[in-house]
Amino acid sequence: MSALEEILRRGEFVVTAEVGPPKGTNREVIEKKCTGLQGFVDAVNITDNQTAIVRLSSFASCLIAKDKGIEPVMQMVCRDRNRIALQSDFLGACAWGVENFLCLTGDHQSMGNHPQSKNVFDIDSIQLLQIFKNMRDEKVFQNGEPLKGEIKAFLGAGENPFADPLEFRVIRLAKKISAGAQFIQTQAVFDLEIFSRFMEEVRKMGLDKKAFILAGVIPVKSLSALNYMKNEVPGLVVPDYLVERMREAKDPKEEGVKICLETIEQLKKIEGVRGVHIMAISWESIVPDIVRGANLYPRSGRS
Amino acid sequence: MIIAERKPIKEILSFLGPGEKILVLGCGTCVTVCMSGGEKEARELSSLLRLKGWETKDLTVERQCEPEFNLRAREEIAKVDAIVSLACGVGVQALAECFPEKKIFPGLNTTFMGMPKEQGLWEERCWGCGNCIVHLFGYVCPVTRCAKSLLNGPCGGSKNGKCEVKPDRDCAWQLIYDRLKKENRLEVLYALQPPRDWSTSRYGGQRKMIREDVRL
Amino acid sequence: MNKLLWLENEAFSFPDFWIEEMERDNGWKIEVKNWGNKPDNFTEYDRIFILGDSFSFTQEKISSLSEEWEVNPLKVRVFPAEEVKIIFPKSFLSILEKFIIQSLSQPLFPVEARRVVPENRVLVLPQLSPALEQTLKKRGIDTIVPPSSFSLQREGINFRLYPSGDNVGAIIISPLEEKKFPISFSSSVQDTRKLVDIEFMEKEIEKRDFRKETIGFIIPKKGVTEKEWRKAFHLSQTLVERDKAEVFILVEEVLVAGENLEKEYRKARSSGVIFEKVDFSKLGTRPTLDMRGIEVEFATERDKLKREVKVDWLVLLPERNILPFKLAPFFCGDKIEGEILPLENPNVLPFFSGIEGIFLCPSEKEDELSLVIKKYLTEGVVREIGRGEVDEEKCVLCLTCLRTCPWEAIEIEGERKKARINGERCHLCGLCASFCPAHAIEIKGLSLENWVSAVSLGGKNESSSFRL
Amino acid sequence: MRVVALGCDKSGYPALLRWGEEGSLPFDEVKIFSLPCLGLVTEEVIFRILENSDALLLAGCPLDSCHNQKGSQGVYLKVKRVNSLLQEADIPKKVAIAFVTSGKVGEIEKVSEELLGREK
Repeated sequence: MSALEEILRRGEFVVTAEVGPPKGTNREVIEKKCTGLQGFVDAVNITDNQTAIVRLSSFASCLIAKDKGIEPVMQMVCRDRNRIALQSDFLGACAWGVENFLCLTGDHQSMGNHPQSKNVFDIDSIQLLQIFKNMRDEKVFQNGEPLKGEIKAFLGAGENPFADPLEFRVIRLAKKISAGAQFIQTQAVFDLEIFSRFMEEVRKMGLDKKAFILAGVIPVKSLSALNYMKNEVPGLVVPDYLVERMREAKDPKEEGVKICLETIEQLKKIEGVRGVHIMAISWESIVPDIVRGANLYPRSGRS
Repeated sequence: MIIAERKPIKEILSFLGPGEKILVLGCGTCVTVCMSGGEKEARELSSLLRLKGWETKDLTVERQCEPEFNLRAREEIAKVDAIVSLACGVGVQALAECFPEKKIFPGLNTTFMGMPKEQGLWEERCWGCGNCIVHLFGYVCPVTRCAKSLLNGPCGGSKNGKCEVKPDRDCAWQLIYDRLKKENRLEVLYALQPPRDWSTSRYGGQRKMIREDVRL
Repeated sequence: MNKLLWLENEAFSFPDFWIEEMERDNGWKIEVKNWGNKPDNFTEYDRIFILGDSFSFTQEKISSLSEEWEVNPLKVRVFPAEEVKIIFPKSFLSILEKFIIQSLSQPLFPVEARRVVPENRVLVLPQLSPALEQTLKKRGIDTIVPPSSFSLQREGINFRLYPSGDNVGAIIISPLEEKKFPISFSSSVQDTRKLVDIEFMEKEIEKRDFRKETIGFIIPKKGVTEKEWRKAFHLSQTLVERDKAEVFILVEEVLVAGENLEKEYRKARSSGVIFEKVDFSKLGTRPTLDMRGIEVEFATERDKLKREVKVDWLVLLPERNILPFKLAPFFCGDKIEGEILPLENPNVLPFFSGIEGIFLCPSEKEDELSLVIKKYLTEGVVREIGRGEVDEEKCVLCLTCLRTCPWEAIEIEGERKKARINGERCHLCGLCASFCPAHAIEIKGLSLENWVSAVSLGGKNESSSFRL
Repeated sequence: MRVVALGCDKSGYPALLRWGEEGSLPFDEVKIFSLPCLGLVTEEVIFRILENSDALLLAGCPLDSCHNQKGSQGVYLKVKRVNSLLQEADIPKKVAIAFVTSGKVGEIEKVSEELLGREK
């Protein structure tokens, strides 16, 4: 059982953090980020060419994280690899002892830095979950042929409670869970109202019992950053009063952290939320403060 | 219907050698209907080329994707040095197969299979994946109309019913959801769609249909 | 030998030797008449030339003359004699000759100018208001009560009603209207309770004196009826004259079209009512501190200066918007009919909806409307049957013509479905022809080839001017 | 500069003639024609006319008050398209459209200036 799974099963409020690999080969970047997070988070979640911008591969970065003794969560998106490549990378990662996988569909390449490229989307995230689940439990590839060897994999999926059609979101979550998702990482929560309504639905369907739900949070550095998320990032809902708060704030960074901490406090209260996933995009250094501030430090870790 | 749009004039001009006799050959079917390669456009282009100093003729055949029709233009084609074909990619190739020794240039970019929504607006509807499943999705094809061809629901980028990739396009999944909700058949969306067999699409290599029963 | 008729007018006539010269050179037989002594029979001429200012002879005019004279309208030509004489006196004769040659060289097609008169019966949708019913009856126009379920199809100039099969000459749509105020007010402004409508004012003014108070009116442009304007003029005047109140009326535009409405407007003004043209989008309001009145801020059109006035009362007239009416559910025609809204186009019939024979009836306009319709139903229109032709060989049924025709003159007919032009509706605008991607539509006498040949006529440095 | 001018017989043609009347035409040669409605003009007509003239001047009803509702709109779109095609193909010829009410020549003067200006 992966450390992340174990801690979740123990019923502790989990903290994970996002780590974006560099646009280059120097592993120090990841190492630094990881050591910085050492002891503050239960796992780091390593992005797979997020927003379709080419970066050091998630697979390799996960191995580097492991070297540093940090539990990695390997993100896998369906944009760049077909079922052949995805299955083979999955096997490879398992062989190297990576135990947590986050299956995502992936941003469209037109959002990234190679918009001219041809996408794959051979399968979608839900199908990917199903394939990995079958590989782990049934020991078969997608085509039904048997595979050899042990697979220890804790499978996760993303979900965005804020995108349209809202009513469909919970249904989609249910599909992901029945497809094999054991933990769920949500899009960053700013609008707690929508989120609580979402969680209500989730509880109604008993999904919170079937999977561990980690709520995403983003500490924002500045007003412009917040506005960017409000206006530019699809599927992110930022209430106006937060924008106001940021505008008013004397020290926006401080305010950003404050907002983030308040959000976490609220999230802790929501039944069914089993942890937070901190996405401090290119601001990983702030994560320790947040974990401390949220009284989530120290982490007990694997027993 | 096949939708195509005219190549930039500059590009077309770059194909043509000075002093060449040019035939602008229109196609009387799909590209006429989508107003990019019919007789009107053919006449238009040839008069534009004349203004540019070329000696041109124009002609429009029923369908350039049929050798029989192309061969009817034999005489006219014999008289010219080069042809600008205002047909879809299929037409251009069919024409080239009929006239192996001629210089033939595509005047259009074939864009998609779609339908006219209103005067002057065409939208893509089919992708030719070779295995139709629209009935499962409220008659909105997710393979074509979802930027990521998602079969199990919308991605996280759908906002106000629009697609994050092309904000002026509807999110296919919004449409699917609305339609099924109206028919209140939402439960069909609960089913997990297994990975698709893409071998019927062009990923299975060049496609070909043989009907033994109709081959005499 | 070509027999030509020239119709001169008093403003212009030819010297005889010109005519003789031309007859000699070209072997024509030219008969000169003027509008006073028109020939009784026009059919014997190969061409009929109208010499006169061309802009009094539009296509429509020629159509109706041809109908009157029972000749093929393609034979009737207008030579803008005055203009040519003024513009190019020297080359007049050669231009004229060229014009005639050009006209004679153009092929004649069997075209008939025919007066088409719609059925003297109308259908009113969604339902018939008493006011409308009355005025229609007064003008002797039959109305059909729409059956519970029915569908419509164009039938020549008429519309055919299914299942009954009756024809109606016109359809009147009395659309729903929504009242809304041109500007929005904060709740605090509304709390002053000094925001009132004109009916309230009317009542109040009976009861009490507005001595020395300030009253503002806000009157939008759209859909304010004559009656309401009258009311506003009258009230404001009384307020000023009787109560010595200060009244100003903020408008986008003052409506004075209407029976001595202008006079009443002037009277109101001279009595001391202040009228200000303002941009409503820049109009701001907030309550006064004591909440007893409203501060109105506006910039006048004259001097863009911002001004602020404290009013004790603010009288609002709502803007009346006609809500679009969906015809699609009723139409089983070829064309998907969109939403119907009034056209603001001075050059089409008033109340015209954009579809020939369909009129919109705003409230309180019933009488005017019924006049227009009466005229349309009795006089009908003259149309040149056979001008527009679709080459069925070429037509690919792309429906471009159907979608572009402004007059609903295209019909998709026949076993193998082809586009046809309904001559009774066609106005010869040529939009269909100019958009047809298959080049399948020709407006007879106006085809491309005539064009280009005509343009290339007349050599360098010599301008010519004539109708094709 | 040799110019062909087309006007619809409702608005454009009368205006063109007035414009001619007032003499002092800014072009070496102008040929004026009338037709029932500008809606009839196609891109091809324009090109063919430009084959033996330097510029084409169209005059028709204002966009929102065309006697045929959409006639002026239709030709306006075509003119825009043709000009962009001419530019793309860098052919130094021009089409311009003046929206006039019968007898008013101001617009035409403006547009002909445009034509000349572009010509320089």
